[in-house]
Amino acid sequence: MDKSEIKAFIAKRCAKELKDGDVVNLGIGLPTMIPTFLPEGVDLVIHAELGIVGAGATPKEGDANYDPYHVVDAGGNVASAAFGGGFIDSATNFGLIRGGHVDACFLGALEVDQEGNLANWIIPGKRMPGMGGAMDLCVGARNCIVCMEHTAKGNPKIFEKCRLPLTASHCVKKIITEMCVLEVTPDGLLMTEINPEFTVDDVKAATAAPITVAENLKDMTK
Amino acid sequence: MDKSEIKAFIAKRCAKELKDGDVVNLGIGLPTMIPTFLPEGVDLVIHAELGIVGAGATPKEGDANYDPYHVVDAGGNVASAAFGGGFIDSATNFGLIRGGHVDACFLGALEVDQEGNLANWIIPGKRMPGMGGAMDLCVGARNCIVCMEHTAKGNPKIFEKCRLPLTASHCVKKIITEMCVLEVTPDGLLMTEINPEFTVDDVKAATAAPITVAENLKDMTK
Amino acid sequence: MAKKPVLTAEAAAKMIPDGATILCGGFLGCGQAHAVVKELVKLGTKDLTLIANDMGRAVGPKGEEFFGIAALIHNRQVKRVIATHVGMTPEVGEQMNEGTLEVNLIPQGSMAECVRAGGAGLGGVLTPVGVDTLIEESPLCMGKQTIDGREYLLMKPIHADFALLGTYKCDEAGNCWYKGTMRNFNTVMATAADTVIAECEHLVPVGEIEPENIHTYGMCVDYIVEGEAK
Amino acid sequence: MAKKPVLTAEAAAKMIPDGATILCGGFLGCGQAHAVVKELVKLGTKDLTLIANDMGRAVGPKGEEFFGIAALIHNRQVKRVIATHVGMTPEVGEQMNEGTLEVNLIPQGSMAECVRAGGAGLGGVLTPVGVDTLIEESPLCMGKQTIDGREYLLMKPIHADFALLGTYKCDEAGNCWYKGTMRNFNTVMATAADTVIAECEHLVPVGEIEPENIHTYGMCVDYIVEGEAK
Repeated sequence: MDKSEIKAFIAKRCAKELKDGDVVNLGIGLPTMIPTFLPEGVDLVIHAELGIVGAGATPKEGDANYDPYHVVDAGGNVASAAFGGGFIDSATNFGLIRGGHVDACFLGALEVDQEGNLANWIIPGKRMPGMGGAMDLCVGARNCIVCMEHTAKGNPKIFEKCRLPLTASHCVKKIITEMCVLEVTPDGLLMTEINPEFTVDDVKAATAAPITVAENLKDMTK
Repeated sequence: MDKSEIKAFIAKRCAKELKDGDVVNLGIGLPTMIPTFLPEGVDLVIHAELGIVGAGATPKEGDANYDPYHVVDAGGNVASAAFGGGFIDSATNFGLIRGGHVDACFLGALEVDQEGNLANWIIPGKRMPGMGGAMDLCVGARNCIVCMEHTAKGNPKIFEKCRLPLTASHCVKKIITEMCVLEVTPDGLLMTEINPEFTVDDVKAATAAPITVAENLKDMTK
Repeated sequence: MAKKPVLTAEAAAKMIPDGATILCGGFLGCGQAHAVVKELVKLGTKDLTLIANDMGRAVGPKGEEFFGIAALIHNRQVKRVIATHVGMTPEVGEQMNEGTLEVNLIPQGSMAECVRAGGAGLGGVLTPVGVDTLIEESPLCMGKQTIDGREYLLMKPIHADFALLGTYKCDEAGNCWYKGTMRNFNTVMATAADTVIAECEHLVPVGEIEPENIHTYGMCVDYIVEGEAK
Repeated sequence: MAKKPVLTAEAAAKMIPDGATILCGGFLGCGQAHAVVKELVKLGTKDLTLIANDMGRAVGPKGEEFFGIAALIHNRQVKRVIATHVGMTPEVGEQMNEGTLEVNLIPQGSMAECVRAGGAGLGGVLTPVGVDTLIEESPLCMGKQTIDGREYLLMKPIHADFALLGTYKCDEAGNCWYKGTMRNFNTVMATAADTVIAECEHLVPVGEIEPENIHTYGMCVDYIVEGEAK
């Protein structure tokens, strides 16, 4: 698969996790592409940390609702509330997140492991931007799904045990990459779907944790 | 003093505790008479448990804002928001109470003692209506002031130690009755003002706790 | 955003089984889901646990008999009550004394905070309110802790099977707005139940409630019922 | 209700002494008290502790230099920061590495909840967020507790000397209303400081904000400043 297609491929598979009416939080980057791939009739409530319950399309300069000083997202970009969406304060908003009112959050990882532990906010001595709302989302969302390229410059990102400081422990339910779909189970990683461009051995070679292959392994492109 | 005048006398003295802009909660009965005695220019923010920050006058049937199904007070009576007042939810409202944003609460007592303990919500085996917001108010308000008749049917209500189950411990700062004003100090009750209709001995005889008389004992009617 | 299903009060009440635990918004019946409650009375759903500031009023604002959930008490459909004040429904005390109704009283602020905690994924509430009182022995109190030299009670989060909201306006996406003092416990209760039913006096199109002025967010609401304030 | 005093941004900034701890509403500068912050920069008030979601933006929405409290960081007026994310103000990391700035990062929801607890008289916040992470070692964490079989961190309430709110409309009684995403941390911060200064873009007569639609209640506000959103 062409490098440029990988992100869209992963986002497309992520979209299958969602059903009409789901409340979702989409991390920066790849996850923001997911709504593009939703089938007709699947309408999400996009939840934004900065205080939008039901975020809408990104307004363009000149649009009536383009307001970079009053309506922005957690990246500082101009945002909007969708039809039926609302604005909310941070305490109430994160109460909803922690309280399990967000059906799913999709986010990337620096490292993820077979216990569902996730590290994606700090590289000691290097990057320390802060966790923002990531820890709350990983712990609070009913479904925490990691979506990322399977490896980083050829090195594994999926481990037996994360080495970097965690964002949250035992939170990830599913890992979706360009190679496969892995479910985190009490017995470790279970591969339920695979991209037919790869073999099971390809996946195993790119993963630094044992993988059990589901009896009924499916084609993730279908 | 005529029995019928006692409540107004106490309420009038209570009014002297307040200054312009104070946020106050007034218990049922006697405390609700306090605003009547405020001097010109002293404007309070009346805080109501049911969800009014800045309650206004009680509307009469026929008034535009008479709305017994949508705007009521904690007694179930028709209420209103004052000019500049607002409506609030219970969690935020009691956050403000517990957080020390209410300057004073005035309430009656079944019993109060020299440590500032207050009992006013239950008589075991007899009355158990519930504490409503009283416990929160006693603990949270910056100044918890008991205003009541000094005795009940001739029996003391002010003790060394409350016998009834407490509403809150160490909360009462001042006791205002028709006989005197008592401050709760670390050394017990200090009488700072007296009603000249009574002698110090009258007060002591009506009180089941030791009273220290302030060197500079004042006339509470002045 | 998707529209929320609109049910009749009867259909909504039928979803609630015997033995259910229900968060009932409202304060002396103001901001209560009166239409759904009336249907529950008709259905005779029993062994309910009601969590509410109070149990409504034995006599309503205009002389009505059994205003709000007071009717459920009168009809003996309730086995347990968690409330802050039951002085305006004497039958609660009577049934308690008979031993047919369990009554747990907690402070108003603690109830609001415990329900909020139940909806917000917190482990408990550390409040100074109730220290040195009978609340220390409440089944809702998990113990006492000293923090920075001050004592606090650790109160249990409250979560229920159902929440019945009494709202003024509700739009088709489930966003709610409360008039006057209707809001009270409704906003926190909307977050702390498996199934949330918002009864409204006025079902309005999306957009009529400004996005900044939503009190209960549609994402918390499962079903809408067109009802009444009384 | 009494009117609240209206100050110039300069007069408000002058009330804040060196060494003050300030809750700064705003999220990447949206909903921040920009006029008061600019005056603080001019005054050079130093050794500040800033508590805010982030430290503003090195570059503003329209290319402005040092948007919001980023200017205070750049001007080296800050000795300690409590924030959730500082990725858009690289100088924070630089000054931290130099050892001239103490930085305490906590999760966004925990910050909101700790500030709320500070304003609401709670002894702490029991949150599952941060368990098994570096947050366990944060000076804002007071330990770990197991409740009903689940682990929670006990986080400290946050209270400050000043809160600077960035509001859209403020009426003369101090009631505030926030447009769009301006609300963020402002509503809880308004409850958790000794002195609360509400900067607004529009000072309006009482009544213009409906009593049901007030976001920050006037009783929490001490001073009003007419300001700007940028």
